[in-house]
Amino acid sequence: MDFSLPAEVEDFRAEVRTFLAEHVTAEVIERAHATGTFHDWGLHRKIAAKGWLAAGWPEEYGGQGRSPLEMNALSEEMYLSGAPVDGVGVAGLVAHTLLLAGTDWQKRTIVPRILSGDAMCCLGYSEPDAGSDVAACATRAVRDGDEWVVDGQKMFTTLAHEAHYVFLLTRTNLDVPKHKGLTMFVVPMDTAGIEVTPVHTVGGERTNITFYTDVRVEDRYRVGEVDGGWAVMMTALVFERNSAWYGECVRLLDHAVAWAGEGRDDRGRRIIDDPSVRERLARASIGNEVSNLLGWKAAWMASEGTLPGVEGTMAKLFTTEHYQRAADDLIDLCGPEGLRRHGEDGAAADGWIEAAYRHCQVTTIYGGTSEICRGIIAERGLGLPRAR
Amino acid sequence: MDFSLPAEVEDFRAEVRTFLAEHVTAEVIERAHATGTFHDWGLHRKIAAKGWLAAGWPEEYGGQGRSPLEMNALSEEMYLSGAPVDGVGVAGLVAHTLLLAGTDWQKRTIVPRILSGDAMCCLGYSEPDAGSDVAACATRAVRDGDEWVVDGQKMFTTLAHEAHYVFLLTRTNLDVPKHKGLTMFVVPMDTAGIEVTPVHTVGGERTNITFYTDVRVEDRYRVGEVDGGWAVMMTALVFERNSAWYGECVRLLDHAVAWAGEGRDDRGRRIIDDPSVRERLARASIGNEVSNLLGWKAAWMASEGTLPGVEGTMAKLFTTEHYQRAADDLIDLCGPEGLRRHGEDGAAADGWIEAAYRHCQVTTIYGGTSEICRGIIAERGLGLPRAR
Amino acid sequence: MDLRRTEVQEAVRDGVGRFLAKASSPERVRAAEPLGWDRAVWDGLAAMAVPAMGVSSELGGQGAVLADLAVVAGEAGAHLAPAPVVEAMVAARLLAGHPDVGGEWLGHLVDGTGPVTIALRPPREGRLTLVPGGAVADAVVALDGDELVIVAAATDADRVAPANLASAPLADIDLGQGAWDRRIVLAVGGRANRAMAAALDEWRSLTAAWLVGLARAAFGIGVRYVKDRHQFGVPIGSFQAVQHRLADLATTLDGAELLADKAVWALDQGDEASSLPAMALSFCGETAQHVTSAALHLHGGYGFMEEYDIQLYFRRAKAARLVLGDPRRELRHLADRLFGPVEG
Amino acid sequence: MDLRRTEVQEAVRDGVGRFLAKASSPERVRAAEPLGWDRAVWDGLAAMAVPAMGVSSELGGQGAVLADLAVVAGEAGAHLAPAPVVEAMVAARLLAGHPDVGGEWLGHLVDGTGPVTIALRPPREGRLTLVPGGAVADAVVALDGDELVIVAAATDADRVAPANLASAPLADIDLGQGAWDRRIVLAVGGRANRAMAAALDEWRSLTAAWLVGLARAAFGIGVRYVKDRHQFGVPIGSFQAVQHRLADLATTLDGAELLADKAVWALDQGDEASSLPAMALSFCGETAQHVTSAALHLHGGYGFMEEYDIQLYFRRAKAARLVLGDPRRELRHLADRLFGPVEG
Repeated sequence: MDFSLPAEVEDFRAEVRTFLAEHVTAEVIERAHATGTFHDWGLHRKIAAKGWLAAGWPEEYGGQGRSPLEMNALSEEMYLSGAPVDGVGVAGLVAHTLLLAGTDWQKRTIVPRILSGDAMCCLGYSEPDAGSDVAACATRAVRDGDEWVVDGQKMFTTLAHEAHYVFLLTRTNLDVPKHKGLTMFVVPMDTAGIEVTPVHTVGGERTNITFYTDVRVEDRYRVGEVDGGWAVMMTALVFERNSAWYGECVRLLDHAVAWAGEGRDDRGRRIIDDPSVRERLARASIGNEVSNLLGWKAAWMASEGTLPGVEGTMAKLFTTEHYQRAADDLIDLCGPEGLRRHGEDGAAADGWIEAAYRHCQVTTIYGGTSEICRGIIAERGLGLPRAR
Repeated sequence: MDFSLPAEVEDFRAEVRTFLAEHVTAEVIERAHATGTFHDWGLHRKIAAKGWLAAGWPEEYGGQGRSPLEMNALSEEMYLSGAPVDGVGVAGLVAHTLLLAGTDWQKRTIVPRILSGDAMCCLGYSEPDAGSDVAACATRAVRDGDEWVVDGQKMFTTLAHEAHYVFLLTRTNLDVPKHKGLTMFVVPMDTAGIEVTPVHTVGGERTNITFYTDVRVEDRYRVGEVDGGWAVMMTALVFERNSAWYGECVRLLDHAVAWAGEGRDDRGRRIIDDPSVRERLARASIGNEVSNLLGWKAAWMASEGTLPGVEGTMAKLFTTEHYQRAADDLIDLCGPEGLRRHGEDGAAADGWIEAAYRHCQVTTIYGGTSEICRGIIAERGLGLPRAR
Repeated sequence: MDLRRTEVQEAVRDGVGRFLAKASSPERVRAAEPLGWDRAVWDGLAAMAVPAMGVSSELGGQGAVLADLAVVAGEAGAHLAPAPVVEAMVAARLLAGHPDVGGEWLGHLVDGTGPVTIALRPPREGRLTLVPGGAVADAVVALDGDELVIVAAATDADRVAPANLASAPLADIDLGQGAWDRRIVLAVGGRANRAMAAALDEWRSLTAAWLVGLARAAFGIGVRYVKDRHQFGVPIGSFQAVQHRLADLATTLDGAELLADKAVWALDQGDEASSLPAMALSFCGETAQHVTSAALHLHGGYGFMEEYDIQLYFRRAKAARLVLGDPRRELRHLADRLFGPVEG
Repeated sequence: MDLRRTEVQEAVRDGVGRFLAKASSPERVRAAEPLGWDRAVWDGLAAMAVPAMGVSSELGGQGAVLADLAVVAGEAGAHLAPAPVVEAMVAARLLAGHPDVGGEWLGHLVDGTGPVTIALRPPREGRLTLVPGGAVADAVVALDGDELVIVAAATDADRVAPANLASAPLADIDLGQGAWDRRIVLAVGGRANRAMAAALDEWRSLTAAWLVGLARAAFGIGVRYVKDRHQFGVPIGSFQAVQHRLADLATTLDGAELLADKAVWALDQGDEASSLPAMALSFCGETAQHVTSAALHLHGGYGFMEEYDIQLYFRRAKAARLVLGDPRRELRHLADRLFGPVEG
């Protein structure tokens, strides 16, 4: 066994870290926090210019041919830096899916726009009545000659207000089982009939509801087969589950350790010297390490040519559940000062723990709820009979 | 609101406590621990002589007409004393069920033998393939004139080796839904064809498997209607779910507090002065208090004429789950010395915490597993749709 | 033993509950953010004589026992009332213990002119931090050294109300400066300490009742949601994992309610050494946090939308535990009560 | 990065695993209770040169790295081998660090004559308590004041092997008395302390591997049971509450395995200051406890019958966490590593 990363991965990681140290300024982080939009055009274009949106692709398709290990290092460093990279993730996901399932025209026209950092994407999967049960999608697409007419509503289309394309799951067939009547499109956001309404969340993030009314979409924006949308979405989902939030867990703990090391209690003793504070910080450290290892295991399997479906799901489940437990424990140990928000005088860890406590709640939901993840692990990983 | 007990309940409690202080000697407790049989004939007969096996019955049926509050005080004191009263519980349960569902002959013949403390009972419900799904009972009873011929096997017939009667659930009809083909009997243990095999458990308790081979049972031993056994069992079950283990939780915590107050760490400081030891002891104290309150709430509802089906189930669920969490925490704080068994030199709290850690594991199983309890609370208490 | 509320309590619950259902609707609660203060809610409660309800009638109150105040606290929690109700009720009783010097401010509460609150911690370097209700109170009772004092603000200078997790009216207050120069000593030495200790136990018990009210309301929202929300063709409340989680929470919630009720009962019985207030605050706080967290998560993505009400409960439940301090320290306070102080 | 075991490790796993599957079957494990010792198991492992495997070939060992020893430890845990395998392997490496004075006892392990173990805590009032393997070891390495010593028993007098939760061969040993008068000083002062600290980290890491092996085996028993056991007409493994519990455990178990593997890897890399051994012991101990407890409870009443194997795992998993001390203290030890010592 060897837990050290190959030299080329460490070199790449160092390059990424240097780049991020320069470009992820306090200003960039503050702006993302203030707007709730975890996407920064300046940073995004610089990342695109480095070629990192497609870093994991074969060079023949314009990528850098980086291994799953390098890609995990890239993702880890981005989250560790605190960079607002939701947009990077979605752009990479959509572009990657188009590379695998798109038409030549899409690869020539849309993919380059995304990879250059000029165009952003958002995901149009969830609907009011289709959350975990995403196949219950009711947004209709009806063929009309060489066009499709789309009507419906999508929830949680994060970044829609910045995006140029929505990766839109629609229902095209009512006469077949629900998974078999779906079709995917990559629809330009400036198409007539698309409306974006902001949604504010307890975590401070902005997301959106998008409404689609008589939206006419040319057939060339269709991704994959008619009624083959489920397979396209599954292709994309594989990229979503990993221990990406590990970086946020590290930042959370760093804040808590720094605060506890500086603060003093009523008797002048360092907070970090309190036994139960020490126990909680130590416990959070273990959770971080385990999150990290589960993520690297999945990356390593991918680098060995195995699709880590169950392992990536485990990494996602563990990391996000740990994140919530840790935030809960660590805001507690700050006591009342943990309640102050970022920017307030005297806020423990400048309010970042309070912000994390609110933000982390959503991480067990998107990209597959913990309940969905547990079902996948039980059925696919353990071979248990289908749940009742 | 008034949490104080009426004077007559406190008086009765004091009487019980005085009685138990006299009769539950260290020797009685040691013997129960050594044999794993939580029944002591001497104590049992003394309790019977006090009339407490039927204390809750109306006086016209030979009882003392004691209220549900007095009965809860009786049960609480018995468990707090550490008395081996498994037998008291089963005897009362069977006698009470016979009072409600038995024939005149049973009430005249069997009930007095039980109430006098001369006859013990055991419960024959569980089978190898019928645990939580007790209605899956496969032990057959086939009518043959004025007799029934019983064949089958029962698991966990605790006290069978001391008992004079087994309260035996059998299948009498294969042509109806499983709940509707069951019949209950109260069978003398000396009937030919009954065999008792001891089963030893990780908690140190002895239980048994009982085998029934061509056992011929006269019809007068039948309890309730033919094919009406489910209703008889439900009548009995109501008596089973409460916070009886609260007393054991108190004993557990008392042991831990005493040990931590006496013990010293390497630097000569009292163990109980360690902050995380204090936190755990305090947390266990809260759990004890809540267990106690949930039990009293159920008793109070009964005293008001309401059947506390859901509330008794809550008391059982909370108390037993808390018991396990507390034992887990409290054996931890003893460190290595917590591993020594009762009777070994240097054992923390004379090994009683170690014994409780093993014993408490079974409490979330018998009388309805935690999973069964949660299902009852969800469906009956919260009105959630039947689980899938 | 009688676990029913009295008729008077039922009437109070009904009256306060009806008023708050309108005056402190989720829309109003949102509108009162981020400060967590709605003058109309205070005025309405004052019109019902709530602030000084727990004070004897000779002093202008209703002579209500803590168990009655707990009913009010529970309704305030259930409706997330944007006003420092618990703090004002505790302050009123504290002032009533020193009517000669505290009479003026007690009258302020009897008349319902505006809130008076208490500081849960002594000042540190002349500064009271995160005083509950401090952002909107006209005066604050605090233990300053060995003096129990009430200080009043001439202006809002030297009072900072930081944005916080709960959108609660917490404030930092600099004592001994121009703006807070009205200072009356209520008691000194042992009497001062005992009075504050008693007030803190009342605060613990009533806050526990407040948390139970909050948690019951949030639990109701969660249960209704899982009955209504369908996924995979069935109500999500039919999934066993959901059911079992809710069953455990229903159980702890019943336990929390009993514990909070018993804590106020014990204080009403005059049991000053009771460990029940600390138990109740710990357990009800933990329960409220678990309940609101589960109810939020059972909403899926909707739980995180500001537009849904459950997040209002979620944020307040956590904060109410923390405003007194790290919950682990509260456990140690309980240990002091139960097992005596640490040696040496 | 390579998370595969080496071919040599696979061979070791295969060899040790095959041997233990027979020699340490559940029946044999039961027969070895309550002492937790089976001479045939020791002899078989000794015949495979296990005890001194981690010692250089010049000193008679196989020059195996800790990662190789972890494979043996994992198999010992999986089969609950009634012999102090981890302790002997750690003792051998400790003795190999002082071959001049420790050579005789190292030879004892190289030859497989009998176990040598290490005391996890210094003596208190001349007494070593609950030494793992101490009930059956021919000698014990201990840190006695500022001396690292190895002491040997002439007879079994002054050695008490108390019955315990795990049926493990723990013993209390009175030093400096007649029976334990053979005493060799291996090192003194800073060298002694460092050697013992390093040995304890090896013990932590290998015990973590042992716990992972135990937990994997217990998890397998649990999963098989819920697939086989039917209630209400379906396998109980089809109930969502059962599935979700097992899915969480499968996840932590994977994490525990990685952590244990990384801890031995870090020590093999020479990272003496690594916090990974303490992390691994904490997390693998907790995981093994949760896994064995769940597996036991999923058996319903059968889980409590001595006749079923799962209780053997359940008891040992808990005890292995405790033999070093209260797990909370181990967390504080980890905090010392991560954040530096407590001030003052």
